[in-house]
Amino acid sequence: MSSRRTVDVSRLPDITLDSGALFWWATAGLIAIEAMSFAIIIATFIYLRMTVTDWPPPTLPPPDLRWGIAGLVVLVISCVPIRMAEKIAGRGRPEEDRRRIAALIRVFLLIAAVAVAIRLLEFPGTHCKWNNSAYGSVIWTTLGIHLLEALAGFAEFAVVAAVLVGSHAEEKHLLDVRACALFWYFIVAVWIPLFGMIYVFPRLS
Amino acid sequence: MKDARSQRLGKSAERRRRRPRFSALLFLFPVTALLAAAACKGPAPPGGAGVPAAGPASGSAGSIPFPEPDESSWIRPAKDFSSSRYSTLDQIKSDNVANLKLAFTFSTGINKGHEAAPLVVNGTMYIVTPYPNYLYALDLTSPGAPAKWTYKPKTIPSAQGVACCDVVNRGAVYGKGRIYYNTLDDQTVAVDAATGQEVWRTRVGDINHGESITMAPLLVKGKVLVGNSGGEFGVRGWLTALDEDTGKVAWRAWSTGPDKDVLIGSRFKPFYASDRGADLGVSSWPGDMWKIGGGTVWGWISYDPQLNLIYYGTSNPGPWNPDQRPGDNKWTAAIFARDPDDGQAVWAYQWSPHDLFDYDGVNENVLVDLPIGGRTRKTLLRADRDGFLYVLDRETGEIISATPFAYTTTRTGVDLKSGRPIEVAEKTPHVGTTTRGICPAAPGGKDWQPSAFSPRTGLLYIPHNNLCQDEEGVQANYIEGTPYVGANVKMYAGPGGHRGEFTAWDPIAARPVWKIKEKFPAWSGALATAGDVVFYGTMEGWFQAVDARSGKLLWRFKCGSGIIGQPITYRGPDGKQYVAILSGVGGWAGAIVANNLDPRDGTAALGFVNAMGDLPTATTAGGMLYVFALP
Amino acid sequence: MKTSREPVRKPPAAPEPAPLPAALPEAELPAHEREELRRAFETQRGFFGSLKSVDHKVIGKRYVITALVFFVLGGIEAMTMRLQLAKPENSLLGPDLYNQVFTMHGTTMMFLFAVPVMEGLAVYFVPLMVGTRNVAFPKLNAFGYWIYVLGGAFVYGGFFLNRGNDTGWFSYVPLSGPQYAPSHRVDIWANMITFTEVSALAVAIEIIVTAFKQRAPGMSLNRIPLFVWSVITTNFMVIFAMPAVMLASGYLALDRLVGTHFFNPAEGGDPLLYQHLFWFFGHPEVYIIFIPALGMVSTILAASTKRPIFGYTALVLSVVATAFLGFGLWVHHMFATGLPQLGESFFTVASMMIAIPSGVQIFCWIRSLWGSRPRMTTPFLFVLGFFFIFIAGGMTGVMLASVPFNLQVHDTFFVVAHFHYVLIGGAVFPLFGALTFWFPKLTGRLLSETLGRWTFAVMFVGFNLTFGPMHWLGFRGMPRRVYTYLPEMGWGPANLAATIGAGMLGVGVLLFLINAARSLRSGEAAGNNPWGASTLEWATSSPPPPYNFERILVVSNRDPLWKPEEMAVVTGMRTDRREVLTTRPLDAEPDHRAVLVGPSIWPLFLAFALAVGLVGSVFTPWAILLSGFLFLVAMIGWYWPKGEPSGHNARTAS
Amino acid sequence: MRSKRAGRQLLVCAALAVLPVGCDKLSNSLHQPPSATVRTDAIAVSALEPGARMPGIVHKNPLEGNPFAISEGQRLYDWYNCSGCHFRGGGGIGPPLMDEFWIYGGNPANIYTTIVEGRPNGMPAFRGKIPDYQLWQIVAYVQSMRADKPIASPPGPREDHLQASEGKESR
Amino acid sequence: MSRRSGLPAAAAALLCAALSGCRGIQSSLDPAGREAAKISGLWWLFFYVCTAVFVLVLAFLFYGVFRRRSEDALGARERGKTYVAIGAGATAAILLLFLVVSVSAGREIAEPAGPDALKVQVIGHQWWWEVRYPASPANRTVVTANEIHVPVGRPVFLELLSGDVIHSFWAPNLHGKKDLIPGRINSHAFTAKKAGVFRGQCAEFCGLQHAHMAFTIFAETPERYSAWYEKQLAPAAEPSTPSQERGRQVFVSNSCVFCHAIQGTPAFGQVAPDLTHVGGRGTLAAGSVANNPGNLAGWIADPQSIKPGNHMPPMLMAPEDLLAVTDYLESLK
Repeated sequence: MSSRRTVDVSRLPDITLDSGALFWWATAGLIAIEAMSFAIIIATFIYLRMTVTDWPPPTLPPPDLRWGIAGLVVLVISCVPIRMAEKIAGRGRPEEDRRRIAALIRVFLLIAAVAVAIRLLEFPGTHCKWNNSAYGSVIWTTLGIHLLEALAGFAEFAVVAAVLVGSHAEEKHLLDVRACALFWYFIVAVWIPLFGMIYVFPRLS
Repeated sequence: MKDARSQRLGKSAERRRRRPRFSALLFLFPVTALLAAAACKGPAPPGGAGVPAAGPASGSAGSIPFPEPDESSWIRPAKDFSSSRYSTLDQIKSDNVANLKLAFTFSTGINKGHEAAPLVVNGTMYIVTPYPNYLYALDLTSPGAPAKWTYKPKTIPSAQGVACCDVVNRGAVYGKGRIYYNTLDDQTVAVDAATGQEVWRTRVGDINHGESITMAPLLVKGKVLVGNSGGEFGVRGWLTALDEDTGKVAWRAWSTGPDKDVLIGSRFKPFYASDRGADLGVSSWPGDMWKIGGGTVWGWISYDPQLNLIYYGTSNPGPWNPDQRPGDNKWTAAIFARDPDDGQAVWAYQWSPHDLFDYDGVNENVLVDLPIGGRTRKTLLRADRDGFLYVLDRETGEIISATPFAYTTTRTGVDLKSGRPIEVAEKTPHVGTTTRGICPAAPGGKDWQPSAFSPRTGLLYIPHNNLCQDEEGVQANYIEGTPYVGANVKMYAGPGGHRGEFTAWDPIAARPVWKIKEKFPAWSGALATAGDVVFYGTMEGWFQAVDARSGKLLWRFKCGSGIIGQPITYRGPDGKQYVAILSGVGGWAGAIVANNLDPRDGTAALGFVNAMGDLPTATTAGGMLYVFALP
Repeated sequence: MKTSREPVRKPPAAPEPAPLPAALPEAELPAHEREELRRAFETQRGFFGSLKSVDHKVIGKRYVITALVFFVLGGIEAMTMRLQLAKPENSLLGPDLYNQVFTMHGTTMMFLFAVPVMEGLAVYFVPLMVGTRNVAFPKLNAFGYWIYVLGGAFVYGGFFLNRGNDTGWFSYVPLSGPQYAPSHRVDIWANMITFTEVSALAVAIEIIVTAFKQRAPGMSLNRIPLFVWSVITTNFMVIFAMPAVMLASGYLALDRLVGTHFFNPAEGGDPLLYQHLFWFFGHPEVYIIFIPALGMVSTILAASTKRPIFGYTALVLSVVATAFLGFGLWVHHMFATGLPQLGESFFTVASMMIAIPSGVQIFCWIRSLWGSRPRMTTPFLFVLGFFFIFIAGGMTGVMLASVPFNLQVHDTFFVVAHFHYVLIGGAVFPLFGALTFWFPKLTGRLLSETLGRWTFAVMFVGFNLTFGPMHWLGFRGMPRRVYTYLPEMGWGPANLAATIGAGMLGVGVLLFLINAARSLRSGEAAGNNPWGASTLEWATSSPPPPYNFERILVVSNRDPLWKPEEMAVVTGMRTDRREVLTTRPLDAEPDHRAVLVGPSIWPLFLAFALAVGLVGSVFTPWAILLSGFLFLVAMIGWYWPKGEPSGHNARTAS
Repeated sequence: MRSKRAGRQLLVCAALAVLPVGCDKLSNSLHQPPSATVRTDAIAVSALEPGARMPGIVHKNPLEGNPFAISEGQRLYDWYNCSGCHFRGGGGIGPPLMDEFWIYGGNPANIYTTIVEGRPNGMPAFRGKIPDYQLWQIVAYVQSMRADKPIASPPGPREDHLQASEGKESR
Repeated sequence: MSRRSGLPAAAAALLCAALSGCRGIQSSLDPAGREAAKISGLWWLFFYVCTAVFVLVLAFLFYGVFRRRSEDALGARERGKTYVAIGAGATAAILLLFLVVSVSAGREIAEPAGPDALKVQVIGHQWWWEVRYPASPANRTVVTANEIHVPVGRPVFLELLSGDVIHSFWAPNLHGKKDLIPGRINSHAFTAKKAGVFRGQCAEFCGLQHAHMAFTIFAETPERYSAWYEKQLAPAAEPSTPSQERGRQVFVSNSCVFCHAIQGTPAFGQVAPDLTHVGGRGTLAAGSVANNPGNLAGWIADPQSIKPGNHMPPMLMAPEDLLAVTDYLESLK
C-alpha cells in the first residue's frame, strides 16, 4: 500500500544542464519576447516603407556597408568561443573546466567589445539621424535596441566569467553559461534579418 | 471594386493610394538622372574650368537685335533693350585679361546685399545701394573717381519688414538726363543726373499691403516701367508705367484679376489655348484669392522696338502652399508681352500654371535672333526657375524648345502642343507631408541673376544654382503685411555637392557647351564682351573672368565680400576699357550673412540657410565697388 | 449531501470529499521536517523582511489587493464621469479634467486592474493548483510585482499632480504626439505602459514555466485544471501581444522626447501605424483579461455542481483557439480609418469566427449544468450573471464585426456598452465569483452568503441599468469621450439612468468590500476545502503554509481530490532548502529537484533601478544612464553567488 | 487700406478716451499729480540708464516654461505669421530668435514689448490685436527657443517641425 | 432573475423610441440616406436573430439549472456531445448568415459614387469643420464651415482631410463614420434619400472640445441646393445700415482678420471658419450654440466660457463695437 502511494525522488539530480532546466526555459521565454519585439520592429519597418515612395529618402544613400558587414561578421565570429565554452560546460565539471571556460568567455568578451565598437560606427554610417525622418527613426531605433540587447548579453557573460573565476563556481553556473550562450545565439541570429532590413533592403529598391 | 475605386477617389486620393507603387517612380528616376547626367557630361574636369565641346562653339550663331551702341556708357542694368549684357568693347581680351588690375574702389557703407549694376553716363558712375537706397554719383574723370554727390531718399525703415529676401536693389536706369530708380518702400524717384536733385517722386505701392520694390526700372518710350515685389506677402502684382517727366501713372497692369485690370483686351492673342478666355485672372482662383495672389513683377523687362513689345515675367502665386489655391492661378509665374504705350497685353504664357515650388517667372528675357530651322527667328531666351531653358518666338509666344539646363526632378519636360509643363506628381508638395528631393529648389535652376549673351560665340552665359529641397506644406495664414508662404523648406546642394554652376549654353543645339561648378550658388550677374571674356562673381568674393569659348579661368580677384552684383564694362573718359562690380554679400542666398541668421534652423530664410550654413565662414558683409582696368 | 432545490445558505461545513490528510496520511511530514520546511520557505519577519518576500502567495495576494485598490480608484473615476454626464451641460468637471479622468479610468482598468488581478490570482493559485511549492523564478516574480506597483504609483502620482494623461487610454497619435499634447502627461502614461508590460511579461514567463515544469507528478497535459490551462493560454498571449504595445508606447515616447518621426506623417511616419500596433496588443488584451475568467467559470461550475466539467478537451481547445483568433482581429477597431475593403472583410470573418469557440464553451457549460442541481452559492450566482451579461455582450460583439454596422456604432456609447458587457460580464463577474470562491483559501475564512447575494443582486441590476441604456444612446448618436452634450439631443434620461446604475454598481462593490472586511474579522473558519472542490489548492490548509504542501502530491486524474484514494505522495525531497520537483512538460514525469532562490531585496532594487530610468527619462535622457548603472548593480547583486549548495557537492536527501 | 487707417484712428481715439489726463491738458497743466509724472513700471528698452541704477521692476513672463503655454505659443507663432519672418528661430526677414544676440533686448518684457509696439526696422506692431495672455504664450514659446540646446534634439513639442535630409549627395 | 434590464430592456426602449415616432436628427435608426438605411436594415436583422438566440440560450441554461430530474451520467455524455456539436453548428450557421449579409451590405454601401457625384472636401480642425466644394473653374469653389448642403438623390463624395489630429466624420442619419487622418485623404460617399436637416458630430476623440465639434447637413431638393450654392458663390453682403458699416470696419481693423476670412473684404485669414455667409448658418462654434445675435455677441466677447479651450481668443471691444460687429456678421446671410 505504502509503496504504491509514494514516489521516491531522492535519487533525482538537483541540477540539469539540458533543456529541462528552469533557467533554460526562462531564457527561451525571454527569447520569445525579444523575438516578438524584433518581429514587430520589422513589421514597423515594412509598414513605414510601404507608405513612402522613396526608401531611403531621395537625398540619402543607403547605410554604409563597410561597418555593417564588419559588424555582422564579428558577431558571427563571436559565437565560436561561446560555442566552445558551452560544449565544455555541457560536461558538467565546474572545478576542472571553470578556468578554461572563463578564458574562452574572455576571448568572447573581446570579440563582442569589437562588435559593440563597430556598432557605434554603424550609427554615423546611416548618413542620417533619428530625427531626420521616419526612415532615420526606424533605422536608429533598430540599431539601438539591438545594441542594448548585445550589451545585455555582454554584461551577462561578464558577470558569469567573473563568477567562474571566483571560488564559488558551481555546476549551476555552467547552466548559466549555456543559457547565456543561447541568448547570445539569438542576438546574433536576429541580427541577420535585421541586417538585411537595414543594409540590403534599401539597396534593392 | 477594381474599377470603381480609382474613379471614386479624387486626384489627390489617387496619388495617395499609388504611393506604395513606387516602381513607376523608380523607373522615372533613372530616366531623369540619365538625362541630367548626359547633360552634365563632358564639360568640367575637376579643375573647375570646362573644355570646349565638339559642336560649333563659335561663329555668329545668333545676333542681338537691339544693341546699345555707345560703349562709353552703360545706361541700364542689362546694357541694351535685348537684355544681352554684351559689350562690343574688346580691349580686354582673353589673352590679356590676366593683367587686369584694380583701378579704384568705393565703399557704399552698407552691409546688405548689393545686387545692383552700376550705371555709367557722361563720365559719371551711378551706384544704387540696397536699403536705404542711396544713390552715389562718382566722377570718373577725376583720379580715383571721387563722389560728386549723394542722393538720400526719405524712406520708411519698416519697409525692411516686408522684403522677403534681403533689402536689395537691382539698379537704376538712365534717360533724359535723369536717373530713375525704386526705393524699397515703394517709391519711384527721378534724380537729376548732373546735380543729384530730386526731380520727382511717386509712391506707387504700400508697405502695409506687404509691397516693396527691389527691381530696376526700364525706360521705354518716355515711360518708366516699375513693378512691385512681395510674392511671399500675398501682394497682388502689377507693372506700372510712369511718365518720365512727371512721375504720373500712365497705366497699371495687374497680374491677377479681371481682364480690365490685367489690361487684356482685343489685342490679346496668346499662343496656347489654355491661356485664352475671359477673366482667367479671376476664374483660375478660388474666391477672392486673386486679390492676394502674388504675380509680382520684380525681375527684368526687355523691349523689342520693332514689335513695340515689352517682355516681363510675373512672380510666384501666393501662398507657396499649392493646396490653398486650386486652379491655374493666372497670371502668376507667367510672361507678358505688352504694348508699352497703353500697357495692353499682346500675348502671355504661364511657365508654371498652378506653381508648386515658388518658380517665379521673373527671370530676364534675352531677345536674340536665332537661325532655327533654316530661317532667322525672333526669339526670346529664358533660363527659367524650373531649370529649363526656353526658346520662345517673341512675336507669338510659341515655345520653340525647352531643355533643362539644371538638374531637375520636378518636371520631365514641356508639352510643346499645349505649352504645359509635364510635372512629376510625386514631387508635388502637400499640407502635412514632406516632399523630398525637389530639384531645382525654390530659388530655381536660376533665380534673378541675369545671364549674358554673346553674338560672337552664340552662347548664353548662365550663372545659376544647383540646389534641391525638402518641403513640408503647412497651412498659410494671410495677415496683411506679414509673410504668406505656407511651406517649411530646407534646401541643400544638388547632385555633385556644389551649389552653383556657371553654364555656357548653346540655345540652338539646346545643350551646354561648358560648365563651371561653384561651391556656392552663382548669384551674380554675367557680362560678356567682344574680347571673348565672360565676367561673373562668386559668393566667396571672387570676381573672375573666364574664356567665353572654353570656360577656362583666365583671371580672378578676391573682393572684400561675396559678390551678388552685376558686372558692367565701359570705355572710360581716358579711352580705356573698365570693368566694374559691386561686392557685398546678401540677397536671399546670402541672407545668412547679411542678416546674421542662425544656421541651426535650416528653415530660416525660407530654407536657404540650410544650404548656406558655411557661408559665414567664407565671407562677411560690406558693400564696395571695385573697378578694374588693364594697366 | 443536500437533495432539495432549496438554495444553500452556507456551504456545508464538512464538504463531501473528505479532507486530504484524512484520506492520505502519507501526505504529512514529521514535525521537525515540517518545521525545517517552514523555515526554508518562510517570508522573513519585519518590514524589511516583507520587502524581500519571494513567496508566490504573498506576492499573489499583494497583486490582488493592489489591483483591487486600483479597481476602486478606477471605479471612483467612472462614477465621477457618470455624474458629469448625468445631465446635459453639466459643469461638474471641465473638459480638461474629464479627459484626464476618462483616460485614467481606461488606463487603470485595463493596465492596473484587469491584467494584474488575473496575473495575481494566477501567481497565487497556479503553484497551488499544480501542486508545487513556489513559482519557478521567485525573484522575478517579486520584481514583477514591484515594477507594477511603481508604475501604478507613477501614473497616479502624475494624475494627482494634474499630470494625468488626457488623450485616452488608447492615446492615438497625433493627439498624444509632441505637437498636440504638451507637458509630461502623455510621457508619464507612455512609460507607465512599459512598467506594467514588463511586469506582465515577467509573470508570463513565471507562470508558463511553472505550469510546464513544476506540475505534480502525474499531472499530464490532459489533467491540468482548466483554470491553469486558461492562465497558460493567457500568458502565451501576453508574450506575443505585450511587445506590440511596449513598442507602440516606446515609439511614442521617442517621438515625444527625442524627436523621432514614427507617427509624424510630415516626415514619412504614419499615425495609423500606432493604431495597428496598439490594437495588435489591444484586442488580445481583451482576451488576456477574459480567458482567465473562463477558467474561473469552469472552476466554479465544477465545484458548484460537484461533477467534472463537460467537454474538457473541447474547452481547452476553444480557449486556445480563442487565443489564436484573438490576434487576427485587431483591425475591427479600425474599420473607420478607411482601410482597403478586402482587408476589412478578412477581419470581419476573423472577428465573427471567434464566436464559435465562445459558443462551444457556453454550450459545454450549459451541458455541464444540465440537470446538475448546482448549489446556488454566491460564486455560482456570479457565474449565472456572467452567462446573462456575457452572452448579450457577445451578441453585440458579433454585430461589431460587421463593417457597415461597425461604421455606425464605432466610437459611440454602443461600443462602450458592448465592451463593458464583455469585460464586466465576461471578466469582472467571474472574478468576483472567483474572489468569493477562493476567499476562504486566501484568508481561511468564509464570506457571508447573505451579503454575497446582495452584492450580486445589486451589482447585476446596477450593471444592466448602467450599460443597457448606453446601447440606445449609441444609436441615438452619442459619441464616446464627450464631456458633455446639448440638452436638445435628448440623451438626458438615458444618461441619468446610467448614472444611477453606476451608483448601484458602486454600492455592490462596496458591499463586497464590507463583506470581506467583516469576514476577515469575524468570518466563519473555512477549513481546507469548504466547497468540496477537486483541485489541488484545496488539498492544503487555508491559508496554505509557506511551503504549500508538506509533501508533493502525485495525481492520476483530473479531479484528484474527488478520488483521494488514487492519490500518492512524493518522498525524498529535502526539507532544509527551497527545493521543488521539476517534471517533464508533457507527461509530468519527475525530472530533477531544482533549488529555488530565497528572499532577496534585489528584485525591489532592480524595479527601483528600472523605475529611475522610466520615470527619469521623462525629464532627461541622462536618467537612462543612471538607470543603466543601477541596473548593472542590481544584476550583480541579483546573481551574486550566495553559496547555496547545489550540484554534486550537495548532500543528497535522505 | 482706407478702412484700415480709419480703424487705427478709431483705436487711437478709444485709447485717448480712456486717458483723461491727456485730454484736459489745458485746464490743469501746471500741476501734475506725483504718480503721473514718472513711470517706473514701463519696460526699459535700453540697457543704459543715466545716473545710478534704480532698483528696477522685474518683468517676468507668468507663463515661462509652462508646456501648455509654449505649445499654444507655438501654434500662435505660426498662426500670427511670426514664423514667416523668424522661421523656427533662425530668422530670415526678421532676426534670429534662438541665438543670444538681441537687438532690442531678450528678456521676456522686451520680447513682449517688441511684439506689442513693433520695432522700426520692420517688426510690425501687434498693439491691440493680440490678447495679453496670447502674447505671453508667444513670449513663452520664443523664450523656449532660446535654450542653449542644439535645435536637433530639444525635448518638447517644437521638434515636430520639418526635419530635412542632411545628406548633400543625391543618387 | 431580473428582467428589468439588460439588452432586452435597451432594445425595448429602442423599439418604443422608433415606434413612437420621436425622430432623431442624429440617429442611426432614423435613416435618411441610402447607406444608413442599409445599415439600419442590417441592425434590425442582427437584433431579431440575436434576441432569439439570446433567449434560447438562456432558456436552455435556466432549464438545465432548475429542472428537477437528475441526469444519469452514462449515455448522456454522448448526447451532450451531440448537443454541443449542434449548438456550435447553429452558431456557425448564424455567423455565416451574418457574414453574408454584412459583406454584401458592405459592398453595396462602398459602391462608387459615380462621376456625377457631388464632390465635397471636409477638413477637420480642432474643433470645427472646414467644408469646401471644389469646382472648375476654381472661382466656383465654395468654402464654408460646419455646414454641408447636399442635394437629395445625388450621391455625395466626400474627401476627408485633417488639419491637425484625427477626427471622425459621422452623420448617423446618412451613413456611418469615416476618420479624417493627417497625412491621408480618406473618401466617404453617401446619398441622401429624404430632405431634412441632420446633425453630425466628431466621433474620434480629438482633444479638449471633442464634445463640441458638430456639423449640420442640409439635404435639400436639387433646386434649393443650387440656389444655396449660387448664393455662397457671391461675396459677402455689403453693409446696409450704419451699424453694419461700422461692424465691418471694426471687423477688418480688429484682429478678427488674423484668422477669419470674409470674401469681398480685406479679411483673408485662413485658420478659422470662413465667415462670408456666417449669418445664414444655423449654429455657431461647430454646433455649440444656436446662431442668434445674443449668442454671437457672447461668443465674440467670451468664447472660452462657451467652449473652454477652443482656439478663439476673447475680443476686447467697446460694447457698441461688439454690437456693430454682431449686427454686421448676422447680416451676412
